[in-house]
Amino acid sequence: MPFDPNDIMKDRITDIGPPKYDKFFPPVIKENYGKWKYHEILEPGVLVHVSETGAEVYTVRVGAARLLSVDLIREICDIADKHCGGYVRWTTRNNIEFMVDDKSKLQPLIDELKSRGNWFPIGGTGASVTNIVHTQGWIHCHTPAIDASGIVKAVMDELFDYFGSHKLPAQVRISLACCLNMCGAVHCSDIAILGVHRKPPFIEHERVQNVCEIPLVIAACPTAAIKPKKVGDYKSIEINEKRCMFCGNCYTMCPALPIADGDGDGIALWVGGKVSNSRTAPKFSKLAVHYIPNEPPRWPTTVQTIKKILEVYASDARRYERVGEWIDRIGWERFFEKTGLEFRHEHIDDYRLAMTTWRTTTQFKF
Amino acid sequence: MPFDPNDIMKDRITDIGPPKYDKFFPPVIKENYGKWKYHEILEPGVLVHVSETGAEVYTVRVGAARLLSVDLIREICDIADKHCGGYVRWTTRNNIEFMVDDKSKLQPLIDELKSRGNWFPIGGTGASVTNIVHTQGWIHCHTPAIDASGIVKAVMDELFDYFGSHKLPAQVRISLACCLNMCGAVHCSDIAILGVHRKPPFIEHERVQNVCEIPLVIAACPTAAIKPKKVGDYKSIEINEKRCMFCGNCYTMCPALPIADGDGDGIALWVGGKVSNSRTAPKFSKLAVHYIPNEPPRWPTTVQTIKKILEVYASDARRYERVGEWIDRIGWERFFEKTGLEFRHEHIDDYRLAMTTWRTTTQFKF
Amino acid sequence: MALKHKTPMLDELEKGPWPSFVTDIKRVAERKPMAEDLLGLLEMSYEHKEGHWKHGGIVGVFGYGGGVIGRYCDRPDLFPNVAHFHTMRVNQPASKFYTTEVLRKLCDIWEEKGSGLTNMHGSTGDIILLGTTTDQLEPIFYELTHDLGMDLGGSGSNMRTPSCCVGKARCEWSCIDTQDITYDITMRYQDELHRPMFPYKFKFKTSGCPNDCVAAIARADCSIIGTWRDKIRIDQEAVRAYVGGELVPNGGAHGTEKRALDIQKEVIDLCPTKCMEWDGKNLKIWDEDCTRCMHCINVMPRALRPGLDTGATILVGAKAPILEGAQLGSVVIPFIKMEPPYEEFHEFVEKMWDWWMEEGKNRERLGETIQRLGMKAFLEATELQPDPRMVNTPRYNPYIFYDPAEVPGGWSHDPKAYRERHHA
Amino acid sequence: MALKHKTPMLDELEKGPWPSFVTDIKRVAERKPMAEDLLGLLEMSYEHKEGHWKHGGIVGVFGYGGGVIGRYCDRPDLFPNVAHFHTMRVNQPASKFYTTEVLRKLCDIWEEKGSGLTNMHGSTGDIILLGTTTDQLEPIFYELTHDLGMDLGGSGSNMRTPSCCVGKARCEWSCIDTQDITYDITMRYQDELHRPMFPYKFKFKTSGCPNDCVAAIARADCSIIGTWRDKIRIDQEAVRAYVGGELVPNGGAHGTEKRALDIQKEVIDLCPTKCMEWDGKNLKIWDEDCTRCMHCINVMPRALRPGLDTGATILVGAKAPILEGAQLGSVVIPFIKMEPPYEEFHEFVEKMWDWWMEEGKNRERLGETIQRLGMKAFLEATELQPDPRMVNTPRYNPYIFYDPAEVPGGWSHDPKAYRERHHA
Ligand code: SRM
Ligand code: SRM
Ligand code: SRM
Ligand code: SRM
Ligand code: SF4
Ligand code: SF4
Ligand code: SF4
Ligand code: SF4
Ligand code: SF4
Ligand code: SF4
Ligand code: SF4
Ligand code: SF4
Repeated sequence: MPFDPNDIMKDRITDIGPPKYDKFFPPVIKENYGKWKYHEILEPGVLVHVSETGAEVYTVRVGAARLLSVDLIREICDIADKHCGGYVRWTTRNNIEFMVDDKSKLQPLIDELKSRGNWFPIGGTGASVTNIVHTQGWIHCHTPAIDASGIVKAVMDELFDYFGSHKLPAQVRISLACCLNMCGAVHCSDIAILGVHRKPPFIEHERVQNVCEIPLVIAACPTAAIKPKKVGDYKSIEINEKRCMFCGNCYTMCPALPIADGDGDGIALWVGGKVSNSRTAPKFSKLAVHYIPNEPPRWPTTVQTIKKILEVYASDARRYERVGEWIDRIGWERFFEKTGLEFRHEHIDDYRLAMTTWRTTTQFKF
Repeated sequence: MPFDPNDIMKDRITDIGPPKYDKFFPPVIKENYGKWKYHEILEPGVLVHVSETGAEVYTVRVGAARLLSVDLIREICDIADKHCGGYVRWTTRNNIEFMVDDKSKLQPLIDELKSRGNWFPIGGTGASVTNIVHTQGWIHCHTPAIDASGIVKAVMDELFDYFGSHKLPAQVRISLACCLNMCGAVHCSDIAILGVHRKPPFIEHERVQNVCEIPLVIAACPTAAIKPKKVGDYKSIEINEKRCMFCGNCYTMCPALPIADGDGDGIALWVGGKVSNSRTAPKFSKLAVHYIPNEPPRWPTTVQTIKKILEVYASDARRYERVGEWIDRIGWERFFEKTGLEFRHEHIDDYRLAMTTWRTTTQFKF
Repeated sequence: MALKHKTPMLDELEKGPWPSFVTDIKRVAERKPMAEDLLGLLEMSYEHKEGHWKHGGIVGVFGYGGGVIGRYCDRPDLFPNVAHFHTMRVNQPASKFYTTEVLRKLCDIWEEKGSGLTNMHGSTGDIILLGTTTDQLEPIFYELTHDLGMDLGGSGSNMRTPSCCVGKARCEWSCIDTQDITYDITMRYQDELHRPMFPYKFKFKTSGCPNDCVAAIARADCSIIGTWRDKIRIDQEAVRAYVGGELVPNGGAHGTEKRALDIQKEVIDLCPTKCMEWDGKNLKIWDEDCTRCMHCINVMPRALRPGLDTGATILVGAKAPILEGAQLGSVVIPFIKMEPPYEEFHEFVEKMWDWWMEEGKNRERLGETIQRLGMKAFLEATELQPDPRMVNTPRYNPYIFYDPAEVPGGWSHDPKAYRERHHA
Repeated sequence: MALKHKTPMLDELEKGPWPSFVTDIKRVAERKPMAEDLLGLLEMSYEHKEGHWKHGGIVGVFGYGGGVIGRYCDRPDLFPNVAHFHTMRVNQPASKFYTTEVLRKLCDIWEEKGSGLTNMHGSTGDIILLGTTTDQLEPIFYELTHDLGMDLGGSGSNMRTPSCCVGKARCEWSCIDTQDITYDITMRYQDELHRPMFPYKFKFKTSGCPNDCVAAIARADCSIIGTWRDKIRIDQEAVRAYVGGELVPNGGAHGTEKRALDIQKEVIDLCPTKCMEWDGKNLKIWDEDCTRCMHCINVMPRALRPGLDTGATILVGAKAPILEGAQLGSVVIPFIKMEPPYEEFHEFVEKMWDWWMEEGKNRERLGETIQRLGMKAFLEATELQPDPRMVNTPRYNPYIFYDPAEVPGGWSHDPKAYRERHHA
């Protein structure tokens, strides 16, 4: 029965949740669920997993812009129908995985993928730069300081070589978030690209009382910079600009406090975070570059700075050493020296836990 | 000219500072200042330092109660006159050092020291338990939760064997402070004994306004537990007892807020701090035992608990490993298991930097 | 067909080897004005270096408090087709396997009723249908539920769409059924997912092992991470094969050529607890010292495997920086058997939520409530015992809130007796 | 002679091998009623498990704001001889060498005018004369200055008595003249020492090398710690002698018997930066990676020595927990040549104090002022350049206070132009 706009409650189905996962498992996955014994990466982007039953599944991982049109999804379906029995999956970092259950099906799949222009780059496994986790940017959100998809495209173009190879000392996970809300969860990435504002919001006093809940706005400020204030006849707020660190959280609560500014906004780069518990504990990413201007359409300074960091790391780190582990070994003094990045006041923490980041030992390198 | 009580300004000398250090250097020290080449501990408590000039200085270190009578100091002078050319020094941990400039003078000095009962125990060098840095306790201060000298005596009696030997994996520095002010700087000790109160102060409302500056009292509270309050006719304060963590800082500012309580007060033990930059960075001491009652005159539970910790450490740690380095290697879960100490809510930090102490990795031992 | 808006800057993003979202949007733009105006609006954002979206209003489907992000453009005068451009979050199947059948149906719906553009997937894990108008929300929802058996995901102050790693479906290391746990949570807490009643958002993420391929520890209010508490399984033969150069180390992650593994340097020395020894023939692991970091297993997947007594470590409180700063998850349950029907876990979750709903302030993430009220309050509310595995170090400040119940006389003094002993 | 008060509990502390302060006090008590009453009062404290001292009033010597801690007992009815029991802090000579002559004179003064009891030394470093009455303060001060050439130390909100390790006087590792630096600070800042004018106390401590034998890094608002910036001096012959068992490792600190040093395990593996290599014959140190932790030098004192280009690292802000929690010192000057006349250092100190006196709140230690106002403010006030050696890690929160001077247009927006671009 089709939808009836005049009676939306008719036949209404709610709270059914997602389809059960195994409905979409290819047979080889279903049959070998929990029985996998080991895996091997046969070449960058191509994995085999071997089951205790002897079964094998071959996976080809391909990079994708996370923003996909229905046309591209249909193209993916065409490939999956032709080679993979009509199944496909996405990874947690927005790559696409095509799987086949027999080695003989592998090369035809790869050939097919390669035949389709540059839509389906193969890679993202092992010690590579895999896909960049990112957010909406100027495509959809209201608080971004930067675009997301465009920067990701520019960076991946430049690092393309590292996507389809295993030449790095370890995995390098790059993420992007277009504002301090960090939807890209960039706070624990090997390299993080973060959109930053640098001007306190301006206040549209005549709008505040109509479009905002003043107490919520005040509560939203992490540094308690906002106070209520009467301006003329308007109930409004004032901002202690010295306390503002440009997070935009007040703007999220109140559209009458615009914070974006084409010339003020830009990018901060962070390095050395990780998530896995492998060898060392998960770590936050730390500030590497406090500010780079927005340079659409291809953000050359950002791209080149990331490349520089990546290449210094690649040439200096030991095998298995994630970016943060490498820096922990050589020390931040050497990181800044080797990358040629400037160490500035902005690098020294001055927020709540600042004192836990200061160097409280005479151990350092000259 | 003698002091004239009726004219204190007569011949007054002020701001002369201490005597210049080298006035008191024995000749061998003066002559070899800055020329020392190496040292060796000949036996526990006995050191030789050898100069580039070939000169040698032999040092005998002896333990002392830090509280010394003039009689004992005069006895020290007698020994120094007889053996050391009239010179003596104290160490940064309140041990006494007798020095001679020739090996032939060493044994007579040692014999002399040994001949004087147990006043001059030789030791405190190398991988030992050296003297306990401590504070006033009930001898002089107004805020203590515990005595100082008595506990130190009881602990050193029990650990005496470790003072005059090198059987530990590394130096073990024990310190004591009788209240949270931590004059004994116990916050970075291998083992710290800390006097703690456990009741919020009571308020003598009728005295507060006479003997205290209320704004200073309010500002003194680290957890902002104190507010001004009118009680009857008195300007006084009130304490949010749920926020009080018994630091006694308000009592320091205001005698009308007594905090001491014979049954409530007692000892907390802390472990794993260090100061040196050797191998690992300086570290704070961490809570091992949240509370042990005051048990004068010999504090047996405290003494035995310290001994237990020390002996587990001694048997389990590797050479050079300070207590904190040992725990870092084995993990806190093992520390509590091996020592049999109970892990409780009090061990989990809940003050300002609490979140930096929580375990944010899946790495731990079962 | 030429597009309506000139996009000289965006055109630059059609160059280069990585797939171009611009080229992709352009092909849809040829037939869909919404995509066409999106390109124009985006080009203007590139010129201004400022985004052009306003705050979303409250839009959604009837009876749900989340799942749709309302969005309006701030220049409808220039780009009328994206005047409304709401996204719908569709709850993905756990670990994101699909049949082409369901994907094609989804494309058809979205071709007809939306922009034709998606995100596969959003950072939380949902399928993001990017851009439609208010009047399409109900029809799309109807078709999703009726034709695809799919439902919306979370947004707002509710439980967000849980997600997980590929787990046992295609990974040999998974210690728990990540998909099943995710499905169980999602289904059991449908009400919490669709009807915001929490102080703020709440996220679950589940990884099968400490490699944490879904980054749970960094971005889930409750992270479920598989682990084991017995011994690493060792195939000594295979260890020797790695050392002998017969097997490719790290499953080929560092190059697929065979080479002899320098087991001392590459494994033993990097073991964080130094609990391994290699005598040239056999590998010994002191499992009681192992912290299950996975490194040795990662490097020698054919020789080492996680133990068999498997379960999960539960951590809570991870989040992004707003307000109090970013947090990683903190261990609160070192080990729990995660087996259906997951009762113990449900009880924990419900106690946790009850406490947070009671105590949490508006827009305060669980981790922040714990920061504010202390771990003790959390553990007591969830009836968990303190354990040294919950901390990296015990406290180092002496600011202990002693429990009055343990103090003789509680918090009260006897002022009179005190002043008899101590004259003022 | 029997003493006035029974002290059954204290008597227990006369037993055991460690020198007994009770026995020591008792012998003075036989002739000095002050000491006798002190014992009685202490016994009462042992019974009550509570101290019996009241807050001190403002007592001192004329013209000085510190150096004396006033103290009154709360039971003068029972112990009249300790009704007043003030301590005087006497500034010790740097590193605490004495002639018996000066000590005997001190004892004579204190026998006559005080309790006859001392602390050698107080935690800050002073000679503590324990207990006298108000009327004796001036006469004692007169004799100290006239007969002994000694002066009072600090107390209250002033510079506290600086102290240092034994340094070059008897240690081969000292990279700086610890005594001379301490003496210089003490003499130059006599006014600051005697006349409280700071927000709170301020401590200097100086150690000759990173072993930090005066615990400067833990308890000095300004810690001066010797270091070097060239290479560790190596005597390869002696290294071999350690390995060969001809020299006792660690100067005998772990046992004085000769034994072969396991250089790999005991030195190389414990080097925090792993910058050493031993090829069986020669020890190689990559000094550019060395963080001068001292461990290798400690273990092989006859083979390794600090470099020759010596100076100090300056750290600030260490303190005990009250109010904001304990702090360790933080590096603010990685390297400074500490040579007379120490001008560069004086300039730094004075800029630091000016800033702290201007900005610090009452009872706020320097470290807390820096915490509150940020390291940037401190570095700017002291004209120091930010350096990665000042941090363990750069910030990990994105809460950056950008400098408006670097932002085009500073902090101001053009609201009108904004609303032309973005309609509300
Ligand atoms: C497919 C995917 C899971 C999924 O459900 O989609 C996955 C799959 C595998 N991961 Fe992962 N990981 C995946 C995201 C992650 C993430 C999450 C992330 O990056 O956001 C992490 C945490 C990253 C971090 O620490 O910041 C992650 C940390 C690991 C590690 C630990 C690496 C380390 O040393 O720190 C391993 C072990 C290894 O590679 O040796 C691992 C190993 C593996 C193995 C070998 C597991 C197996 O036996 O099958 C899989 C293939 C690895 C490869 O690609 O080289 N996987 N893996 C994810 C692929 C993302 C992508 O498209 O690139
Ligand atoms: C005499 C004294 C300096 C003074 O000015 O008075 C001193 C003297 C020496 N220290 Fe020290 N240290 C002295 C307090 C300290 C302190 C401060 C403290 O404990 O409050 C420390 C920091 C302790 C800490 O980290 O908590 C200290 C940490 C060291 C270290 C580093 C030990 C480590 O591995 O962590 C060494 C090196 C070693 O022993 O190998 C050291 C080495 C030395 C040497 C070998 C230096 C030398 O070449 O002469 C001296 C004899 C050591 C011995 O006794 O075994 N000295 N030494 C202090 C004796 C105190 C006492 O009476 O027991
Ligand atoms: C769509 C998505 C980004 C994306 O492109 O993938 C997203 C988009 C938004 N996020 Fe997010 N967040 C998204 C995943 C995340 C994540 C990652 C995750 O879930 O793993 C985080 C970090 C983890 C966390 O939850 O802490 C995240 C942390 C935030 C925050 C900061 C929360 C905090 O406690 O620090 C905000 C601010 C807020 O809630 O007001 C936020 C707010 C927002 C809002 C709703 C903007 C707002 O302030 O109202 C964004 C709407 C954008 C739009 O127009 O569509 N978003 N957000 C992600 C959701 C897609 C999905 O459902 O799959
Ligand atoms: C005498 C001495 C203890 C001892 O027995 O050795 C001492 C005794 C007192 N200290 Fe202290 N402090 C003494 C060294 C210290 C040290 C150690 C050091 O200087 O190296 C510290 C820790 C380091 C530091 O400064 O942070 C120390 C940290 C405190 C504090 C907490 C300060 C803080 O910022 O956390 C207080 C509380 C206060 O200032 O109100 C304090 C306060 C006090 C007062 C004045 C009590 C008070 O609150 O008014 C004590 C007077 C006791 C008395 O009746 O004589 N005392 N005090 C030490 C001074 C002797 C000397 O001059 O040589
Ligand atoms: S990171 Fe900020 S701007 Fe980007 S999608 Fe999330 S909330 Fe929006
Ligand atoms: S931008 Fe952030 S810091 Fe600035 S006023 Fe708004 S909420 Fe506060
Ligand atoms: S630690 Fe506390 S009680 Fe002890 S001397 Fe210092 S201030 Fe007094
Ligand atoms: S004892 Fe400390 S925490 Fe308690 S009220 Fe007094 S100052 Fe505040
Ligand atoms: S988290 Fe562990 S179980 Fe899950 S995919 Fe990654 S490696 Fe496999
Ligand atoms: S899992 Fe990690 S801790 Fe355990 S043995 Fe392997 S490398 Fe060591
Ligand atoms: S700090 Fe260094 S220089 Fe000073 S006594 Fe200790 S070891 Fe010697
Ligand atoms: S001083 Fe420390 S860091 Fe330097 S070489 Fe020696 S052990 Fe290594």
